[in-house]
Amino acid sequence: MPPDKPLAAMAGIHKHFGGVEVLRDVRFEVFGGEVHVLAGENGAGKSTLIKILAGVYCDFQGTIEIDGRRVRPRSPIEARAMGVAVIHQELSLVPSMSVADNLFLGQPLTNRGLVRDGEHRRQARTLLGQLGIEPDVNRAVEDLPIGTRQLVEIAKALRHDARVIVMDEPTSALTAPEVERLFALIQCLKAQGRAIVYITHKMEEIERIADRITVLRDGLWVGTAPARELPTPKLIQWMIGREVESQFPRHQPRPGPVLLRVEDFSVFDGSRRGRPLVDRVSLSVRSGEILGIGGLQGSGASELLMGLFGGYGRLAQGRAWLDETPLAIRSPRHAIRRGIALLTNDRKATGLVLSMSIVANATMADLARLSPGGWRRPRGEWAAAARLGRALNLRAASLGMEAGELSGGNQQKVALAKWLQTDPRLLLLDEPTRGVDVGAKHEIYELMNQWTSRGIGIILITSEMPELLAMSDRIVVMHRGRVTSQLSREEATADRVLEAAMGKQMENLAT
Amino acid sequence: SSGDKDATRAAGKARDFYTIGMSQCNLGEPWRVQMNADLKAAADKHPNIEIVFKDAQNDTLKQRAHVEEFVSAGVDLLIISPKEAAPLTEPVAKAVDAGIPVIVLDRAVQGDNYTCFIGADNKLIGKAAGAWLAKKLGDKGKVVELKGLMTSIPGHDRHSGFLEGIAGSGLEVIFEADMKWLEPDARKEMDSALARFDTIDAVYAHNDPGAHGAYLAAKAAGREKDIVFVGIDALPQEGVAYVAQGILSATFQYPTGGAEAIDTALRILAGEEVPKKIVLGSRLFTADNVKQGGEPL
Amino acid sequence: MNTSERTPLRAIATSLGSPAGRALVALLLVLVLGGVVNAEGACFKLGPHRGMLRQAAVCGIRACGMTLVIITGGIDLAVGSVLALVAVSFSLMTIHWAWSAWLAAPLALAIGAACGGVSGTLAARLRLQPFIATLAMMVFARGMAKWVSGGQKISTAVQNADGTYRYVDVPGVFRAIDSRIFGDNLSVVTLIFLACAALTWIALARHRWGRELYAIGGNEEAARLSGVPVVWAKTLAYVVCGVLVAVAGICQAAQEQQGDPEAGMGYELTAIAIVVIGGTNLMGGRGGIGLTLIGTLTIGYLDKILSVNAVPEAGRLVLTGIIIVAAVLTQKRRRW
Amino acid sequence: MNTSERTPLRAIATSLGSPAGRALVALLLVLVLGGVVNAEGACFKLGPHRGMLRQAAVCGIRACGMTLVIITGGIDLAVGSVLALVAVSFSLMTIHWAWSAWLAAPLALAIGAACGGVSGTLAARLRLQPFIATLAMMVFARGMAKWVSGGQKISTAVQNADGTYRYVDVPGVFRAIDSRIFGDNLSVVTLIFLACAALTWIALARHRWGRELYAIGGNEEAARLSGVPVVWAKTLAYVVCGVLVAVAGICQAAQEQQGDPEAGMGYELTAIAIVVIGGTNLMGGRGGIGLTLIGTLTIGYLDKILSVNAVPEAGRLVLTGIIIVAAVLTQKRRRW
Ligand SMILES: Nc1ncnc2c1ncn2[C@@H]1O[C@H](COP(=O)(O)OP(=O)(O)OP(=O)(O)O)[C@@H](O)[C@H]1O
Ligand SMILES: Nc1ncnc2c1ncn2[C@@H]1O[C@H](COP(=O)(O)OP(=O)(O)OP(=O)(O)O)[C@@H](O)[C@H]1O
Ligand SMILES: [Mg+2]
Ligand SMILES: [Mg+2]
Repeated sequence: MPPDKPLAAMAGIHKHFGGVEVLRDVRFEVFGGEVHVLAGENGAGKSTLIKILAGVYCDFQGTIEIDGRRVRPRSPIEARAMGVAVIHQELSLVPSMSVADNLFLGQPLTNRGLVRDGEHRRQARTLLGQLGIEPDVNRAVEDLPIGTRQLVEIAKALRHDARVIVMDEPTSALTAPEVERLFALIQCLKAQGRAIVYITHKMEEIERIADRITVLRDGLWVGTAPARELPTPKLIQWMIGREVESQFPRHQPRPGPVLLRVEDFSVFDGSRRGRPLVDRVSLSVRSGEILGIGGLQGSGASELLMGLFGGYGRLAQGRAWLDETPLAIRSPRHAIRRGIALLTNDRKATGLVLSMSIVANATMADLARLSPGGWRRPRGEWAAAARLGRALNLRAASLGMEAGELSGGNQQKVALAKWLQTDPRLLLLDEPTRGVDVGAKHEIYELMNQWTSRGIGIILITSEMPELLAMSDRIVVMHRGRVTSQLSREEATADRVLEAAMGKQMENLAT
Repeated sequence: SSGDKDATRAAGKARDFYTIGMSQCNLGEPWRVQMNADLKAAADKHPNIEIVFKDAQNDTLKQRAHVEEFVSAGVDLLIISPKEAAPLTEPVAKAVDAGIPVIVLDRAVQGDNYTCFIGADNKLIGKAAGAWLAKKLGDKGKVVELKGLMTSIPGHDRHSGFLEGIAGSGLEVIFEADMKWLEPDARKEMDSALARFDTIDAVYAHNDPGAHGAYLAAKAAGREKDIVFVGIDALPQEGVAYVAQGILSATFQYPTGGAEAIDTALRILAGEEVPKKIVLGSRLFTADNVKQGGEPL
Repeated sequence: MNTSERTPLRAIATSLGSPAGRALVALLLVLVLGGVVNAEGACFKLGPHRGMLRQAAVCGIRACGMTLVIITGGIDLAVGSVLALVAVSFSLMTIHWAWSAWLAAPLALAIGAACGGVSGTLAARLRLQPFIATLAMMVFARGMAKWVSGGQKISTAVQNADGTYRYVDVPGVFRAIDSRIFGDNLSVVTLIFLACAALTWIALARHRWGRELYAIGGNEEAARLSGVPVVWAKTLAYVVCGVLVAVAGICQAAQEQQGDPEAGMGYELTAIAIVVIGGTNLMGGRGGIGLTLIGTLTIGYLDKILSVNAVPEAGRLVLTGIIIVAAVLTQKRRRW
Repeated sequence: MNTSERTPLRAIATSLGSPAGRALVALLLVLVLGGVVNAEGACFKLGPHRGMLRQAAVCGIRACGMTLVIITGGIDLAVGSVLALVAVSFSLMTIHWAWSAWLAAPLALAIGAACGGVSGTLAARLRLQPFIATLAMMVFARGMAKWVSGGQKISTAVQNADGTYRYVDVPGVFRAIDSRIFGDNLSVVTLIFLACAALTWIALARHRWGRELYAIGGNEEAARLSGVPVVWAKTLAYVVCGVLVAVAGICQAAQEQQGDPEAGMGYELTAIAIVVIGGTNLMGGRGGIGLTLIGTLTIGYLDKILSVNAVPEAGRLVLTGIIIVAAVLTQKRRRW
């Protein structure tokens, strides 16, 4: 049972960006020895609240108490000195620097100003060992897979021996075993009497580790309750203000003829040495069908989609047919012309041009058709974007807004809109719901249903097991670039998928 | 205060106060800074003239604009040291047509629609330098020529004049390089020449900073005593100083014509006839005559 | 500046709030400066404004080209020396070889396009950093200009085989470009500038290619994955920049009545300054020709004011530095 | 270059593979060029190498400062004109006012630091784009240099009140800096360069501040969230760059025995070229002093080879452009 005095307490927090109030009279307190989940839709203000606690934003109204003392952290360093450490949602790592340097960034161990690199490396190995990984600490972070990066980010926060540890969507890029290790660690930290603030959009995580839950909606405090008093349906209602009948509304599929057939498809890495990232994969998708691809980090699933889409140019090799006509794709341009669309797994880095308007983003992949003879028709573009916006239930003040000003879920919808505008035959979806709140997730699932009912074929990559199992009509599991298993909807269970994802070759490549 | 100005202007028309506009093409070169200084010094001796300076920063179009600005501001006389002949011919002609006498300094404009041209002859100076060097070296020797920008007329003339000057003698140019009028570049090029050739008898640089840079390079190599350094321009704080300090053996003055220009201007404003072209004489400075202020060529 | 002026300025700044509004504030600041320090009431005569427009025109043409490149997130340091190369070649063709302008002008534009094409290929296809690719082109084109011209200015004084000079007439095209129309009030170069600006504006704001440039500047990878022909669109930006610089080179040759291989030194920095003062971001993805027009006027007036008041060299440089900072500060996008 | 040479080059490139390895390949290419085109066997004499080292030294000092700034993702266009300002001020103090070097040198360094501090504040605290902030400083410092010097070179010819000149001695500190030691084989400026390089190397590679600079260049927001004092560290980079440029300015004044307000034109581009040819990335976050040393040698030798062979200006520029591209291409990190 948590002690009666909170370790950290925030009250009457108001915060505005320019003219927009994003937090209004929000209160929040966390006790030692508890995991306090902060939940809410995209853009509800969770990250903002946490950044105030972490000293990133210092112009706000309201009070913060840590250990009963009134404080006002004015910089990340000050907050850390007060015992608050944050695992940021946007990873606060420097890609070009080594793992060890990143772990000690901001507070290196020094000897008269000179950095003690040997000591850094030693301590870095220990810290990462606790999380169960042993990467080369001299390697640049950019050379690591995204999951390992997230673990490095976690280790970085743990280094400070803080009493309040804030984790803002720490598992968005982690694989199941890594999540398990993180949860074990959280239990351990909890036992030491530390307070954990945990932000996530994944319901099953909330169910597993939450002790108490605070919900924000539109910058307002909705309520705080012990986890057992807030079952998932009720939690969802608090978050989005209405009920969602079923979390995964996959309709009865009606698969048509084979849409895409791929044989012996490989993707090589840049040096063309070493193992191919995708190794002689064969698969097929029917129209109206959702083919799920399961796999852990480094399974090559993302590379497979990118390769099919032409993103790797000549590094991707193999035979493929779309509608029984051969497909020789050298670039995304060709792919789009053939009716293929790829929603990438990182909307900020590869999906959207954040500095352009919603209209510009939504029409970017289809400009050729929208601008006959090369001359653009702004009105036509606006109309197209408006139509898509309505179809996707996009929430934005104006279609002229820059995409960078939208919340994550709405950004994801703009990225989807871009591909719908091209009228694709085949949709390649790589983590379509990453970092998206339950409400928006549900909407995206409904959209997937609509598209398949129109005969579009979908390949879906997702790291969320429930989503994979519930939404896929068929599942292909990959391990280190090779297909290790094909499962029908009925055969698929979490255990079997996981087993195949870990590399256990299965006999039944039937179905 | 604008009333005052008008009064002054009215007085100017009454021929006891004159405003002279001076359009300088570039103040990046010390020689042109000196020209402006000479003009100012000469003008300061006459309380009834005021001189307004504009600097075109080596930009022909700017200089054109400056001439137009002076015309529309209604100066009494215009002095221009043009960057280029061709493009400034027309603005100068327009000024003359507007009734403003124009003195062209140093570089000419085309045609004859100006009042007076004052300048020196680079080719003659280059020739004199060549001849002097041939005599000094006894008609044989190896010469390094450090050229200014060959795009510019002075650089060109100083080069061709020099070749004329040494024609027929046994002097041989063994190394020539563009040092772009800049001292650091001159030192760099001289370094290279020194590295390549074990015998260098003389350095002829198109300006004094170039000769000075060459001297410093030779000094660093311990070979400055074996080499005769000759420069051009003879500004008091540069070439003349170097000769006085024993760095250069000789420098040939390239006169700025500042004093002459003011002199001529006063005569024009007083209604006197002036010659269409005044060629300024040059002076030679050597260790022997530098105390006496050099001797005319 | 007194308080009565500041309030409307503020009002404009707030009401417009957009990048264009902020750029206009900077222009206004400069104009107010011109009204205050105002030798012989020059500000209220027509001449200085007319002159400013003519001088700013050639800068403006270059700045339009630079805008295209900067929007892709690149930079073109070669504008000055490509201008010199084009000016020299064009003068050579029209003055020395007496070719018709109808032949010489397209060839001159082709030279500009070729230089831009090389820079663009290096930057877009071979993925060199634009700064270094165009730095190399800057040095290279300057060398070519000197080589083509033999290190001499190409003017109406043509050297004969025997070393003597003969003087030829200024070609008609030079006179035509350097003339004025509408009762001597509008220079032809100003018209050419406006035409160039209009064309680039249309390309940027109304053509697919313009949208592609913004996308590339904003997020090149996202653009590529959305089917934007990144290499091609980016290379074309450098090519068009080269062509615009060639137009500027022809205008400059016409105004100077000669081709000077030393022309255009430092023009790259002026062009960039104009684009940035207008409010286009050097990071790419934002900005436009409208802003560059405002920037052209700001820098043009600043120059003119300093020159009309005969501010000496040192003071002029010091003031220019200060005013650039002031102008950029006024139009900084507020964070919080 | 024949095939027998190419194989070992390849081997080196592959075996080293690192940025330093790639930078060395570029240097080697230039050296091979020097061995091939080699007027009177100059390549095998000591003189050119010694001369190269001396000339490259002053460039190198500036490039070290530039490296710091570029690693933070910035750029410093003001190095040339700050150098001129320092050279002029230092000459004024030591030659005209005959102050002791122990007083003048720290003051000169302080001037460099102040200029850097202003650029740094504009770029780091006020968040102007470094390009435009230092462009303004470039213009401003040049104006100050002209103002302080009255537009004239500050040399040993000192003007008296009556307009005549008297000649003073070259100050001892000038002679000391311009001298050579170790049997005339090593210039003092080369030593100063090596000392500056060593200090910046330690700061960058071993000191926590250096680590912070890399972090800022790599991901400024992440650095801020991790508690790096971003504004302060970044400003300091510009300040130290200013100090190094001041050192270069003192060296240059000593070598020229005068302070020239026109000195340093175009030095910013050379300094950037050196840093980039070494392999440091203009995007920031990567690179180092070691690479800059190699780049200094590459550019230094290139210059020297062209000069020893008395290549005419035009050819020199054309070749420099081509070789810069070749050098940068050899060391491009292979994508796919
Ligand atoms: N830098 C910013 N500039 C302007 N507005 C901002 C900024 N950061 C946040 N906001 C505003 O704050 C609101 C809350 O954002 P916040 O990042 O806290 O949401 P969140 O709850 O963390 O969402 P998510 O679940 O998607 O991470 C947003 O809707 C947005 O309007
Ligand atoms: N420049 C900006 N102006 C206005 N609002 C902004 C700006 N930048 C960010 N925001 C707001 O910040 C909020 C949070 O931004 P963020 O990038 O963290 O998205 P997010 O909703 O948290 O996405 P995700 O769930 O993927 O993390 C968004 O809702 C967006 O409205
Ligand atoms: Mg968030
Ligand atoms: Mg967020």
